[in-house]
Amino acid sequence: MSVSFCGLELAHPVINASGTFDLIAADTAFGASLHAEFPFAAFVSKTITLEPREGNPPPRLWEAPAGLVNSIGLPNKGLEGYLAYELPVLAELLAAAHAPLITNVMGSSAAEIAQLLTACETRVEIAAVELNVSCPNIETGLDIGADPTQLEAVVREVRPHSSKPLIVKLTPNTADVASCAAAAEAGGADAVSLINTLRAMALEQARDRATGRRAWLGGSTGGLSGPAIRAVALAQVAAVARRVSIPVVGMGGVQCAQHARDLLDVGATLVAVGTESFRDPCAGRHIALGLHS
Amino acid sequence: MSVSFCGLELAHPVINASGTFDLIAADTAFGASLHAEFPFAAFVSKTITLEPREGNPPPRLWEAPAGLVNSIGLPNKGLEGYLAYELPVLAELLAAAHAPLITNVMGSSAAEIAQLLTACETRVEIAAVELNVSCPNIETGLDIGADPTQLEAVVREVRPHSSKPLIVKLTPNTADVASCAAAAEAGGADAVSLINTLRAMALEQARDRATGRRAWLGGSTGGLSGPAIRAVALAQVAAVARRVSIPVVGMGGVQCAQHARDLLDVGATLVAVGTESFRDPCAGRHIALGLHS
Amino acid sequence: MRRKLTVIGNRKLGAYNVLTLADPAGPRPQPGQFSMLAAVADWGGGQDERPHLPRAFSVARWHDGEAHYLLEDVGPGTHRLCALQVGEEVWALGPLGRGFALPVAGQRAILVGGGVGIAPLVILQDQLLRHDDATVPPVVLLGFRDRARAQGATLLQGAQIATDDGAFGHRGLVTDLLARELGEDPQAVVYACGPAPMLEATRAMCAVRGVPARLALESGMACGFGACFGCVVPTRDGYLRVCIDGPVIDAERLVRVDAHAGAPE
Amino acid sequence: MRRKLTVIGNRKLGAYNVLTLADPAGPRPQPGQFSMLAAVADWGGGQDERPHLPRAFSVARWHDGEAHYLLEDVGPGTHRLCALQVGEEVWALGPLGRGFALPVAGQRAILVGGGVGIAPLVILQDQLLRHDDATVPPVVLLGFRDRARAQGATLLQGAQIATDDGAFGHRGLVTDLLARELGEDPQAVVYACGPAPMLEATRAMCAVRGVPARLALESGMACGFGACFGCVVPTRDGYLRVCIDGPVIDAERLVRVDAHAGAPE
Ligand SMILES: Cc1cc2nc3c(=O)[nH]c(=O)nc-3n(C[C@H](O)[C@H](O)[C@H](O)COP(=O)(O)OP(=O)(O)OC[C@H]3O[C@@H](n4cnc5c(N)ncnc54)[C@H](O)[C@@H]3O)c2cc1C
Ligand SMILES: Cc1cc2nc3c(=O)[nH]c(=O)nc-3n(C[C@H](O)[C@H](O)[C@H](O)COP(=O)(O)OP(=O)(O)OC[C@H]3O[C@@H](n4cnc5c(N)ncnc54)[C@H](O)[C@@H]3O)c2cc1C
Ligand SMILES: Cc1cc2nc3c(=O)[nH]c(=O)nc-3n(C[C@H](O)[C@H](O)[C@H](O)COP(=O)(O)O)c2cc1C
Ligand SMILES: Cc1cc2nc3c(=O)[nH]c(=O)nc-3n(C[C@H](O)[C@H](O)[C@H](O)COP(=O)(O)O)c2cc1C
Ligand code: FES
Ligand code: FES
Repeated sequence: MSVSFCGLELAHPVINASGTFDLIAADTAFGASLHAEFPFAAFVSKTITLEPREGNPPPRLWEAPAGLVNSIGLPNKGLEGYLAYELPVLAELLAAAHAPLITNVMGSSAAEIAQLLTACETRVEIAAVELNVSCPNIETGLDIGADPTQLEAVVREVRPHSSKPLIVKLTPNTADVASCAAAAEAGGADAVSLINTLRAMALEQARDRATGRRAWLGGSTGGLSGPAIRAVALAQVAAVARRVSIPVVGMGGVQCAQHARDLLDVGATLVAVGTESFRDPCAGRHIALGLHS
Repeated sequence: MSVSFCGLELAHPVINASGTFDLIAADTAFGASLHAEFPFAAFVSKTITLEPREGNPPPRLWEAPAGLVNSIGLPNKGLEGYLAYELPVLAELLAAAHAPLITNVMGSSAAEIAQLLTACETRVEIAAVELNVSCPNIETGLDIGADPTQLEAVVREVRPHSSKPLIVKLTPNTADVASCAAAAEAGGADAVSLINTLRAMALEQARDRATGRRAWLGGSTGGLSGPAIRAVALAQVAAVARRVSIPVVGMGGVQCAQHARDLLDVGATLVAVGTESFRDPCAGRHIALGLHS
Repeated sequence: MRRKLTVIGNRKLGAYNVLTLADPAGPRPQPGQFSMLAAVADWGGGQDERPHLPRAFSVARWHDGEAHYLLEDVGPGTHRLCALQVGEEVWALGPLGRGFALPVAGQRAILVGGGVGIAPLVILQDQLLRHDDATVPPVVLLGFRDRARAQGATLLQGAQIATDDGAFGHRGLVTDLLARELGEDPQAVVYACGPAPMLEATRAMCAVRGVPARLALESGMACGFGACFGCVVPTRDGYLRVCIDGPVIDAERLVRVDAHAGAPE
Repeated sequence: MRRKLTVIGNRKLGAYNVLTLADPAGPRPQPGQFSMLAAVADWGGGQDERPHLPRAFSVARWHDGEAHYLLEDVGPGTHRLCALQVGEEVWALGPLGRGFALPVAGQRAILVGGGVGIAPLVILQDQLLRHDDATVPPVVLLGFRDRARAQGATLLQGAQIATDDGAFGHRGLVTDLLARELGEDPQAVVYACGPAPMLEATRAMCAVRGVPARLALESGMACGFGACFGCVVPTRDGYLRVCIDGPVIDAERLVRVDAHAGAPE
């Protein structure tokens, strides 16, 4: 069951999807029982940006048919805060679990991303970096990851700033995700991960005389995750795995070992669990055990 | 409740989604009771192509969480067969229902589309034409509708060949559907409709020693529809309605009047019902009545 | 159109369930016709958030406004329907599709059923026995995987039975029994419903002997009334929709029975 | 971690349900803590194919391995939970979050509850009455929309009640009663849970009088353990996650109670 991924030796192929598991909070909530059945073979941080972000105003969640629309807005302490306060704690928690740390970063320009990678470079606690070029719930303006040419240029420009494995997390909100994956590979990515959430929205139920009906989510639009997107994820992961020769991290609606098996069978090397962890914090572990048997 | 759309006066804003209701078959199956409670204010044909198409080999259906993945492959008698055999029957059935006919066509080039429009031009039974530039379940190669520049050029080129209202049915499998809608408008479209199905796939459950696990669908990939895509549809329809000034036909996972109301409230003029008609052939009628009250 | 019906019975019959719905207003079905059924409550939310679409079931029996269905729990849809309690409600659309053309006077009908595929043969036998000029009593040949499933045979009269494991009746395939019957009377007409391999064997056997066979096919369906084009099977004249061109189809229209065109195995 | 618990009771109490789960292995919750609950079977497939995620509920009572919850049916999740039969199973994660800090010796506790928001006050009163040095008995003020909801008050002892329609007790708002109590004893400490407007009125009232108030907030949650960042409320020091930084929060940390941070109205 153990698997090697970009030079990392992992106990099994199941990790968390970025932004869907706060290890420090989970440790507070569950303590020893979390470590007794640690769910992931590697841990991916939430997206870290150069500057601190408060995130979007509430409401941030909308439950959709067999899924969830979120408009969290990437709240984080910012690069400095992350390195100073979170990284040491994460590293300590993960050492116990023998799970390497993958830090997920996002920047709105190559220069910004280069800064983020450079900062990560100096920290041994960080085993790999995941570059989020696909965040649908920030004010629009095309995602960097939505256009292959733009994506390849950015990856090529930032690549030299990191000697660590670089995973490019693609956006699913694009015409041809396989071309985007190929562009990331050409730019120098060591792996790609997908799918991120599908751009989605919801309306408040009540109709206000003055304003009519406003968007339910404080961030107006959000991203759809969970079982609802599983068949879309499988198609995108299959298309990407056929196209690139670097390893692929597949995710999207994975709830059980069978769903993980599907992604592995179409070519994924690792599988990430997101929304299902909200229903069961130990979902990752149960899935890994299920794959085992 | 009556609404005017591209010069057509409709009894209510609910129509069918192309390819999800075969009026001739429904008439055979239900006869009088269908006409007693006719579900749609206008009827959209399935996609018609220049040449006849057999469609994809079975299996063609995969039930997904709160949705359906289909890989039908646009079977149709071809332009000649449609005009000769289906159109007269449709026209007669629709006359009784006082519902105008919208013929949905698809071509792989501007020339082909022009031919289709020209043929429709001569037939008074056809009140409007819907141009499908967004069919995900034909062998890939970017959809015409996925790239704004390409789309605008095609629409501009074919526009002169039709004096009937021209509705461009956009593809949701694109980075920026609003720009595609704006391109269609710039090219001369009288309206846009969305969303079509999201590219998706499924695997057969059994693992074959020789072949491993193959795609479940005969067409390999398919398109996801139904409640699972409703929140994605709402986001895309809202983005498009904000961008263009031509009317918008909204669809995607509509099951009840509330879902239709959501689409109308973000700017749609008409709402189309697809997958829900499979669960209840009269869904369109119940939704229209629900909007009424 | 779609009717909301009340469950008035749902009894276990070996490995199967017999679901009975009160359907006073429903039209009388022809043998071989089917309905699309869905529970009104809790349809969805099962394994993988399914079922979402209604499911197709042959009418197994019909008298004075009561419709009987024979169900096998093979997945989330049938699982939910098998769990229905008396008094719960079901959405029903039907009867749908083309049923069996009856034998001409004097012609002997051989009914060949496999597993839960025996359902449409029950109502067909009912009709043939009711039929005045059915001078020749139909022959009934049924095949099952095991003893629990063989219980289904109690729904028909005078059935000869085969089981894979020999737990009941002939050890082997129902088509072994069919071969014998056809040998005795090549003038018969065959009515068959069951798993794809059984239907294909029946088709081939009848083809060589020039015996007409009417096969009740199955296929994954979304709508049941010709709307989705999802239920097609390949035939000599291209793809046909099982729901409106079938489910009963003359065997000679098929080159072979598609692997997906049979009842659950 | 998530535990599979058996329903041992689910009785109607006016407009509410009292759901009792056998939880022998579960840790003893602090008053104000909550659990994420989901039915093991048929969780999903309700209105709009929901619920999908578990739902948060305050522990209303806990003794010898039995956990009690007070539920109001306001949507698909609570609807399913209110329909649970004895013997059915529930996934439970918890106890979660930060509960109420107890009053210091001699300090008088005023419990202010609105609607189903009275739930955490039940277990709080249980604890205060058990507490040896609780020389000063807590004051209990409860507000409800109508008589059916006012039934919830029977879960607490010596409650003063207000109803919007005056059907029961004081006609008007529970905060009218609070104003009176605070007038009598500005040295009290207030514990409140209920709809956002009630919590905001309570916060404002206590702020002007300099009375400490501990508010049990609510918010739409996906996870309940800090994973999703979906349950935030604005505070003086930015957004806080209700599930791990709360649900109980000192009123002075809030400029005002967010419109989405209260119990169902
Ligand atoms: C005309 C007709 C008459 C029928 N009559 C009867 C009858 O009388 N009694 C009876 O018991 N059955 C009958 N059937 C079969 C019955 O409709 C199916 O067994 C039923 O639809 C299964 O639904 P399910 O959810 O229980 O199982 P499913 O999970 O749908 O599994 C059933 C089969 O569908 C495939 N499948 C698995 N997962 C999926 C998926 N996600 N999407 C699509 N396909 C999938 C597999 O091949 C599986 O074996 C009939 C079918 C037809 C077409
Ligand atoms: C810490 C805490 C403790 C709680 N304690 C209790 C308790 O003891 N007893 C109790 O009855 N309740 C309690 N609640 C509230 C309870 O969790 C909610 O009422 C429940 O989650 C509602 O779920 P539902 O599916 O029944 O209703 P929903 O349909 O979720 O509706 C509930 C509210 O959510 C919003 N909403 C509507 N649709 C959606 C959607 N699709 N996605 C997101 N939001 C939507 C609306 O504002 C609606 O009023 C508590 C909540 C928290 C956070
Ligand atoms: C609440 C929430 C927060 C998320 N935050 C992030 C994030 O910070 N960075 C990121 O790259 N993806 C983020 N995602 C996307 C997930 O990592 C994942 O790509 C997506 O949810 C699909 O997987 P799932 O269906 O298993 O949830 C988030 C998803 C959710 C639901
Ligand atoms: C079985 C099936 C067949 C379809 N065929 C067509 C088609 O021929 N032409 C077309 O433009 N869209 C076709 N569609 C897409 C629908 O018109 C509609 O855009 C989509 O299903 C979303 O709506 P819904 O969620 O209400 O089904 C088809 C969809 C389904 C499910
Ligand atoms: S089931 Fe839809 S066409 Fe046959
Ligand atoms: S509910 Fe997920 S962080 Fe609070």
